[in-house]
Amino acid sequence: MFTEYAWLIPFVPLALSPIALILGRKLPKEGAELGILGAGFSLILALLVTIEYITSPEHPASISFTWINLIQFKLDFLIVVDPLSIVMMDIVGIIATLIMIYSLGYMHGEKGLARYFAEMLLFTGSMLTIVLAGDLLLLFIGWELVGVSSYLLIGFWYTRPPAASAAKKAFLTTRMGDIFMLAGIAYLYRECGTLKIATLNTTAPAILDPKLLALIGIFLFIGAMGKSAQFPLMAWLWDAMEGPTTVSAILHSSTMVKAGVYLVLRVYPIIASSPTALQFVAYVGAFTAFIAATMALVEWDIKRVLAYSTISQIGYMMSALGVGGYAAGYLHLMSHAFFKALLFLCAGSVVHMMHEIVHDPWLSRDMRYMGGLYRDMRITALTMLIGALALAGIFPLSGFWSKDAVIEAALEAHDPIVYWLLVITAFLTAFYIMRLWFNTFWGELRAPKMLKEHHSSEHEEKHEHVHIHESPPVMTIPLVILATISVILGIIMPFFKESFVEFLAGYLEHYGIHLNHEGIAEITYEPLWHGFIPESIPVAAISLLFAGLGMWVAYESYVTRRFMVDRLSAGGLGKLLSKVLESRYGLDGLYLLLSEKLAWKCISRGLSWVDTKIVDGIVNGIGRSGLLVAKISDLFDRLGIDGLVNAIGNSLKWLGGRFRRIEIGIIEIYALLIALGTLFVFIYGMWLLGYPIFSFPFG
Amino acid sequence: MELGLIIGLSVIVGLVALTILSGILAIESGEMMHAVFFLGVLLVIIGELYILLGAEFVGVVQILVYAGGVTVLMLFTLLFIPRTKERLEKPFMRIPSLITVILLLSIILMSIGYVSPRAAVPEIGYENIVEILRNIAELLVVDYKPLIGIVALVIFIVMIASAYISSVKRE
Amino acid sequence: MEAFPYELSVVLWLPLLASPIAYIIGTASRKASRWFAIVVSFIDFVLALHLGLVFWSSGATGSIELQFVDKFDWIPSVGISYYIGVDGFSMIMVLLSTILSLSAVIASNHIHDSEHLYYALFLLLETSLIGVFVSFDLFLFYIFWELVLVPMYFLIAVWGGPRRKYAAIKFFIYTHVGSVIMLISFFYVYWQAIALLGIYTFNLFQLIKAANQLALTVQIYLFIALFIGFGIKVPIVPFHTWLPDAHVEAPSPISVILAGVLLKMGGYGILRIAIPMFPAAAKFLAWYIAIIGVINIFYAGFVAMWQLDVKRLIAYSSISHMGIVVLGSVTGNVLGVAGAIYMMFAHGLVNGLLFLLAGVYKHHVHSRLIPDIAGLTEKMPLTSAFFVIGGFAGLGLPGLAIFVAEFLVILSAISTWGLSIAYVVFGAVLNAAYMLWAIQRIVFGPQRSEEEVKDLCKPEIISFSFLTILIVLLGVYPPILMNFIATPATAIAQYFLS
Amino acid sequence: MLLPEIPYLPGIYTILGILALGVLILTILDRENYRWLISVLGELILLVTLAYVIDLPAYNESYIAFDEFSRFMTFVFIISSMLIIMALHHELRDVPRYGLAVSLILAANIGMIMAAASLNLVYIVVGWELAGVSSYAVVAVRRRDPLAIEAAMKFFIVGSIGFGLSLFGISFIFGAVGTFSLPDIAGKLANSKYEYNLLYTGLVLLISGLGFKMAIVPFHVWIPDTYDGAPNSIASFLAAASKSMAFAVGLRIFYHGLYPVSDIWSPLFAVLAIITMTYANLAALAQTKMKRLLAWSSIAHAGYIILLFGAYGLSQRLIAGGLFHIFMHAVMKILAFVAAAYITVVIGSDLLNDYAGIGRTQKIVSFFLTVDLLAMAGIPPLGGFWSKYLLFLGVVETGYVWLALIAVINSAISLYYYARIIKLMYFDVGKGSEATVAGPRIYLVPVILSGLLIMAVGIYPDPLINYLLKISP
Amino acid sequence: MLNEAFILIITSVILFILGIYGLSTRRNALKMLISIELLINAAALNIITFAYYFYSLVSLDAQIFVLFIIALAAAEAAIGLSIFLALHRLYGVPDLDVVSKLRETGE
Repeated sequence: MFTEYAWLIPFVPLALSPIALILGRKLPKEGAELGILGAGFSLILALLVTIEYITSPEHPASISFTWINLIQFKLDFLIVVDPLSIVMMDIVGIIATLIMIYSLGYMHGEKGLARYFAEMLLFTGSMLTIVLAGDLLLLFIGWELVGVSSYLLIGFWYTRPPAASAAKKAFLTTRMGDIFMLAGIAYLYRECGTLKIATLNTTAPAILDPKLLALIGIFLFIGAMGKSAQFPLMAWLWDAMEGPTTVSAILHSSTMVKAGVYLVLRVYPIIASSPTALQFVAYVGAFTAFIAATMALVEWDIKRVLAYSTISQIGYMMSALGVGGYAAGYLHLMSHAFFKALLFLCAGSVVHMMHEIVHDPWLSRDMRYMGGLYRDMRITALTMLIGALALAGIFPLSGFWSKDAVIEAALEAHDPIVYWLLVITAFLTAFYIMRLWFNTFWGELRAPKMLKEHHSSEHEEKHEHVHIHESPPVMTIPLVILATISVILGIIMPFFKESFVEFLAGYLEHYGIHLNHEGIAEITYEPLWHGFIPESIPVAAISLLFAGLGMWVAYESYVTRRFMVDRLSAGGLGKLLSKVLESRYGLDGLYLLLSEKLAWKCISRGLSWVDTKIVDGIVNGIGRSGLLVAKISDLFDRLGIDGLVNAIGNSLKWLGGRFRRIEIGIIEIYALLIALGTLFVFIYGMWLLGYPIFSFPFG
Repeated sequence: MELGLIIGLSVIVGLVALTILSGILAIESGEMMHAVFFLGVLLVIIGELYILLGAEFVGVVQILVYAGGVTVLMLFTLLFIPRTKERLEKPFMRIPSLITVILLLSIILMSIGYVSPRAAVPEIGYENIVEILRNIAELLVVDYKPLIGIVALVIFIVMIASAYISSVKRE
Repeated sequence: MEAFPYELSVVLWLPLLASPIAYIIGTASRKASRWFAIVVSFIDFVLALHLGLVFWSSGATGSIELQFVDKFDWIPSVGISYYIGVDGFSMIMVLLSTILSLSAVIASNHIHDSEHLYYALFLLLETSLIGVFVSFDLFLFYIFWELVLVPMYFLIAVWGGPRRKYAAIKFFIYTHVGSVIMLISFFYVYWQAIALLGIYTFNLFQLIKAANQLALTVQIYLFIALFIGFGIKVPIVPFHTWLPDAHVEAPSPISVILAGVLLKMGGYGILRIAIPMFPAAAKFLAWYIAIIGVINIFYAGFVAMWQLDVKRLIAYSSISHMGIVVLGSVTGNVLGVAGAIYMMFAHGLVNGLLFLLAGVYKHHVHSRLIPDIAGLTEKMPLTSAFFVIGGFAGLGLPGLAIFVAEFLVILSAISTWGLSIAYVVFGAVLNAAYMLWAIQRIVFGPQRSEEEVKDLCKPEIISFSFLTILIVLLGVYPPILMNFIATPATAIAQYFLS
Repeated sequence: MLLPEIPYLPGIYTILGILALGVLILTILDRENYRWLISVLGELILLVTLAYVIDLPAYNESYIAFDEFSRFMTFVFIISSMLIIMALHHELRDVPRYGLAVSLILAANIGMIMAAASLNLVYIVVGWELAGVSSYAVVAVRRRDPLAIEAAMKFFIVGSIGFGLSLFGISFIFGAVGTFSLPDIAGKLANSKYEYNLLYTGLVLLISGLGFKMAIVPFHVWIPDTYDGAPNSIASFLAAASKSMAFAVGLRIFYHGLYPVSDIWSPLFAVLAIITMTYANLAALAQTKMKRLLAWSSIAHAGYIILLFGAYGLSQRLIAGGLFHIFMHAVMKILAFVAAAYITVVIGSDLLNDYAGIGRTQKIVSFFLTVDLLAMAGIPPLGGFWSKYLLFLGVVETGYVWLALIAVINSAISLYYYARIIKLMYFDVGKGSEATVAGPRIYLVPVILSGLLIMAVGIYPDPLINYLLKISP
Repeated sequence: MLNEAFILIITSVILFILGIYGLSTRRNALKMLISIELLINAAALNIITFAYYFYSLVSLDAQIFVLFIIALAAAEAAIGLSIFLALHRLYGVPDLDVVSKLRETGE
């Protein structure tokens, strides 16, 4: 009986958001109450709906509402409650609620909290809209709203130029994907005449020809790429770290960037029915996973490291879906959501701490200033360690199982490229995350020394006695909760995976896609290249091996300084490589080139030059050469009609001059003129009538 | 052809020649008096022509009103104003006017082409002169009576007006 | 609920009758004329709203018959009649005109020299605008169409900015030339109707009947003439250059009317007259016109990106949105036509809001150049908030009015022409780009502390919130408008099927 | 000699008789201190005549034809004269013999009515020339004003040339057909018993002669100077009444007499119309004095009106539109000239640039002048628009679409010089801004009356149009 | 072949042309008056000629017409002379080309 009210799950936060914006300032906690209320309500209702659904899956699970009604055409909103949506909405609900609470402490004392919570609510509601949307229109709406709320939240500290430009970049980049998705949607509508996802999933593969399917699938997937920061639409995510850490935690790690994955899960039958699209998904995912991981190797900004890892983990999910690992992708989404949120929140508390030392938003995120925080921030450190191990995929944490499943799927699909890319990425992941952890919590606090290096003297005694302390409980409790969740998830996952797979299988059966017990969809997937894959060795062993390797290298190089990776980048090839990595393969430069230089400096400026000089210029030019609009260009000081008249006067000067010179007021001239006129009439008439008989008078 | 026709033709030709001559003189003569005099001559000759062409009454009126009235009016006007003959010698823009006028003449002549009398020329004898006069009188008192009245009245007004306009007291 | 007799005529003529009164009492006291104008336009708005409610409640939304028809012969000897009425399309246009006139007249509290004349002209303008949308006798239509120019010309030329004279005369000449072209084709059809139907009539429907019988080539020529005539108002590139100047120079309330209603006259004409009269030609030329629309979208979008003057930027964004209208009106299916109509209404509200905001900047900061008005968010939070909302509405954010139209038009354009026009979606990115960039430069960024700037005053807050609420409402719950639009849109789309 | 006969004469004579009586009375009692009496009496006489005209039975004697057409034209003449006399009363206050002017105008009316109410060339020409002679005199009636006298001289000489030309033409036409009665001429021409060459010559000369009164380019030369020099109200008399008379005469001659040979004259008129309107509009654009501008605009309007002859064909609307436009043109010109007189009194100058700002100081007169200018430019819905519209519609109906197109373009051009005046009056600051003292009230009477007429006709022209359609053959 | 009618018509044409010529070359207002008289007389002569030679006086309207023309010409001459006098009194010269205050001003 809750399912009928499933539409309230997104609606309540959305409705609360403007209220929070308007009334928030009045409330004691500046709108935090509303935020927690909204998120909590959604969470509770979502849980209730989930329970109801699991207990009685036959329950009618879709609510529809006619949004646009033109007699022959109707566009409906559709809210569906199905395995996909319930899992996702629970995840979103939990994390949203936790982060709302966390924000109480983290954002304490910030200006414009009401705005913050309103935007958070907006985000929560629109994310839940995406999750529950049963038709592409509603999904697209939620999609855009998520984009804009991410824009607003990234730009929360709007007075910081980098934040502002980051926000714009994020919105534009994601929009670049969205429009492809829009085109795909429109094309689906053109072909199938509806936007109901369930219908499309069944009909589209049946009636469309494969080329078109591939096109549409790729279009939809590009939309997903935009939201989930896949190559090449990825550059916005690391800039997005300008926003508050809470925002990074919820939007840019755990939920919003998953929207892309969620979309692929939703329209999987369409994408899966075209091998080309599947290949596209798989390779883009794997490649993204790899290069994002490489970028993380040399990054010193703690949040950005996490951002790269987010990108690369999403790459994992995408490639899993590409090679058919439907359940694996979803599992990884789930586990990653929690431990990445955890990691971000930990980073948040670290940054919160560091800010009191270095008093600089930039430096407070720089790992080169950290170190040795373990002593005084145990909770943070330990929870973050759990998160790190989970990310690295260490037994028995959640990350281990899900990542295994992903690589398993790649193995099943016999695609060596994906396989090896993912495996190597596993190694890199382990390395950079441990690098992060060691640099943060191990050794001595490097901040004073570093500050001394590039600050003047009076700064230094200001930093004499820095008192490092743990964050307030309101911030640590969510950490603990999340940590426990990822641990428990890790422990129960092997047992609960089976049922989960069946759960999804039941859902996919409607669309004629069969999931085997491993959760791998039986689809036609041809790898581009058949190479060597160690079939015999179990995936778990390989991934564990590589992960352990990565952790060992990190340990050797950052704890016992026996083997310094950094020294590699001292010179020669390593230096070049690190340069490349630090410049993120020049992606930012590319974006700058495309947006700033090409679109703005060239096209826009060129066209506006054309507009003022040529389009307008032609008109005025014609004018100057005697049309009615003549002389417009120099009418700045005179009212038009004057200028116009003069213009006509000038443009017909020779004529008008003659006209008026005739009228010199002397009667003789008038008489002569009259004679001439009569003459003219005679001759014209004769010419006209073919007249006269030019007979000589005395003929 | 027979004699009468030749005589009539020669008479006509003579009169016409005189007409044109006096017309040219009236236009061209530098002395104003002469011009008016030649105008009078021209009007009289035209009156003669009218009489020849069977319009005796008109001819008489022409000679009386025109050659009598108008010419005299002009002469009196001339007496009012001091002589100014110096600038009369050099006409205003002779050459262009000449060209235009000759063009106009030729074009009119062209467009007229050659005409010859259509009907038989009526014999003008005593009795049909009387006839014509009676008809004219009848027309005037029957059909054109309002016209006469109106014309008389309006001309009367106009005369008063012209008197008023021309008679500015010297001050 | 019942409409009392001649209510539509009252709505139409009330402002005209009020305008001399406003002038006269304005000579006595300036404030009085302002309040009088506000009251009159409010009454007009209420009446129009009442009509709309009657229209809705009486279920007239379902029929293509004209409602509230006032019809009697005016000059039967040449077939001119006073024939006004509304269907859903006209109804919402009348509502739009009254709404925007009300907000504009409320927000013109910065006009101080010879107010009485200003308000008299303003009311005259309101009547002529409404008249364009309700008259179904082409001659009446033309009279109102021309009548719009006169007060608009003076409003720009007298109360405008530094280059007002240039702008005014440019506006006048462009639109005048356009309407002359339009008139010529009207008359051609009129004479054809004399020949074909044997009656002297300017009745739109009769003329449509006559025009449909014309040969295809003739239809095409006439359609092009009409399209140019209306397109100059729309405006279509390259006949658009009057618009930025006019907008920039006009006082803000007048730019609101310009952008909100005047531009709609073009689209209205295309949908109401050009297409029904020459459906064959419309079908024949649909693709090229669609291309023109796309060019509008992109060209204006790119040019807008370069502008430094907020008003210019908004003006170009209007051109770009009008491109969407043009595109949607020829897609030949209901979605597109409905989207175009919806866009007209939504764009009217949104750009009205934006222009009012530009006016606020002009009057509080004494500049409209983006660098000068940047970094005032702390000082003018409300202004900035409204600007952000307006900007998002402008870039077609779901939940705000314009999105619905954009979505429908893109949907129908792609479902009509497929991939060959799919690139139109990039227009959305373009809009987002210049809007966001403007927002970033104006609202975001380091704050200025030195000079004192005051935020919105009461009347402004009222009218802005009014518009904002409407924008959100229309974005969230389209049926409000769609009920009106559906039937006429279907009827118009039918012409492409025949 | 005329008085005792009045009762026994049929209608047209009676009208003329009444007028003549009035003329005599006015001429006789002409003293400085009778000004008001004279004006009122003049108005009364015209009023009586008007009343008489309205219920005069149509009447056709051998030389007189008083039909609906002449009724309408008489109506136009008398209305214009009545309006003008109101203005004249004040404008000629410096003329000692004021009654003379009034009686001259009445006399001119006699001539015009006669010309409009006959089907015989003799009557027509004589009436025309009577009107001409009286208008020469009335222009010169302000005898101490050098400009007026110069204007009169030019008017006189050029007008006489015109008279001579048309007489010469008529003589040729007579030579061609041998009769002066228009129906007979039509009959002769219809069964082609005529001398083609003579007819053609006569026709051309006649057109040139009529061109003077109709103000067709290139026979318009006297118009700007005369209007400029003459007192405003008299200029408006020339523009309104005597020009209407010329068109009436033209309609009579060409539509009742010479229509069988329309293939000769209508192309001539067509080209003359084009030349006239284009030339006049272009020349008017560059004018600096109000009266000259009005003169040029009246030439331009003559250009529109002679589309009547230029686009000859079987179209009721053509003739109706022509008559309508003749009427509206008369009214509009009177308004414009009288308003100009008022403003000239107020600001003491006739230069357009001195009109700047008059709109704010002299509200009434500038409002009506604005209405009038818009009407002349043909802005709907004003009287001037409907007449133009009907006229052009008729032109199109007779198949001369290109002609109508040129006319439309011309009136589009004309809009600009009219709008220029409006803009000067309302949106510039200049001499007019200081002219706060009210001018002579009596000028406002004709201004307001004709302004209301224009607006009324504009709002509801249907009865008039129907009437004109009824009376046009 | 040459005949009276033709001669007379040509005569009147020549008179007419003379009138035009005089008008367009002569400064003196009186000369202009004279030329106008020439014009009118040419027309009258023409009418009489036609009436006599072409229509053999069947209708006498022609002669009546000429009578009226004469009367009108006289009136016209009178008014013209009076205007001339007024002009001469105001300007002191009989010549019209110096009297050109009324003209298109400006360029």
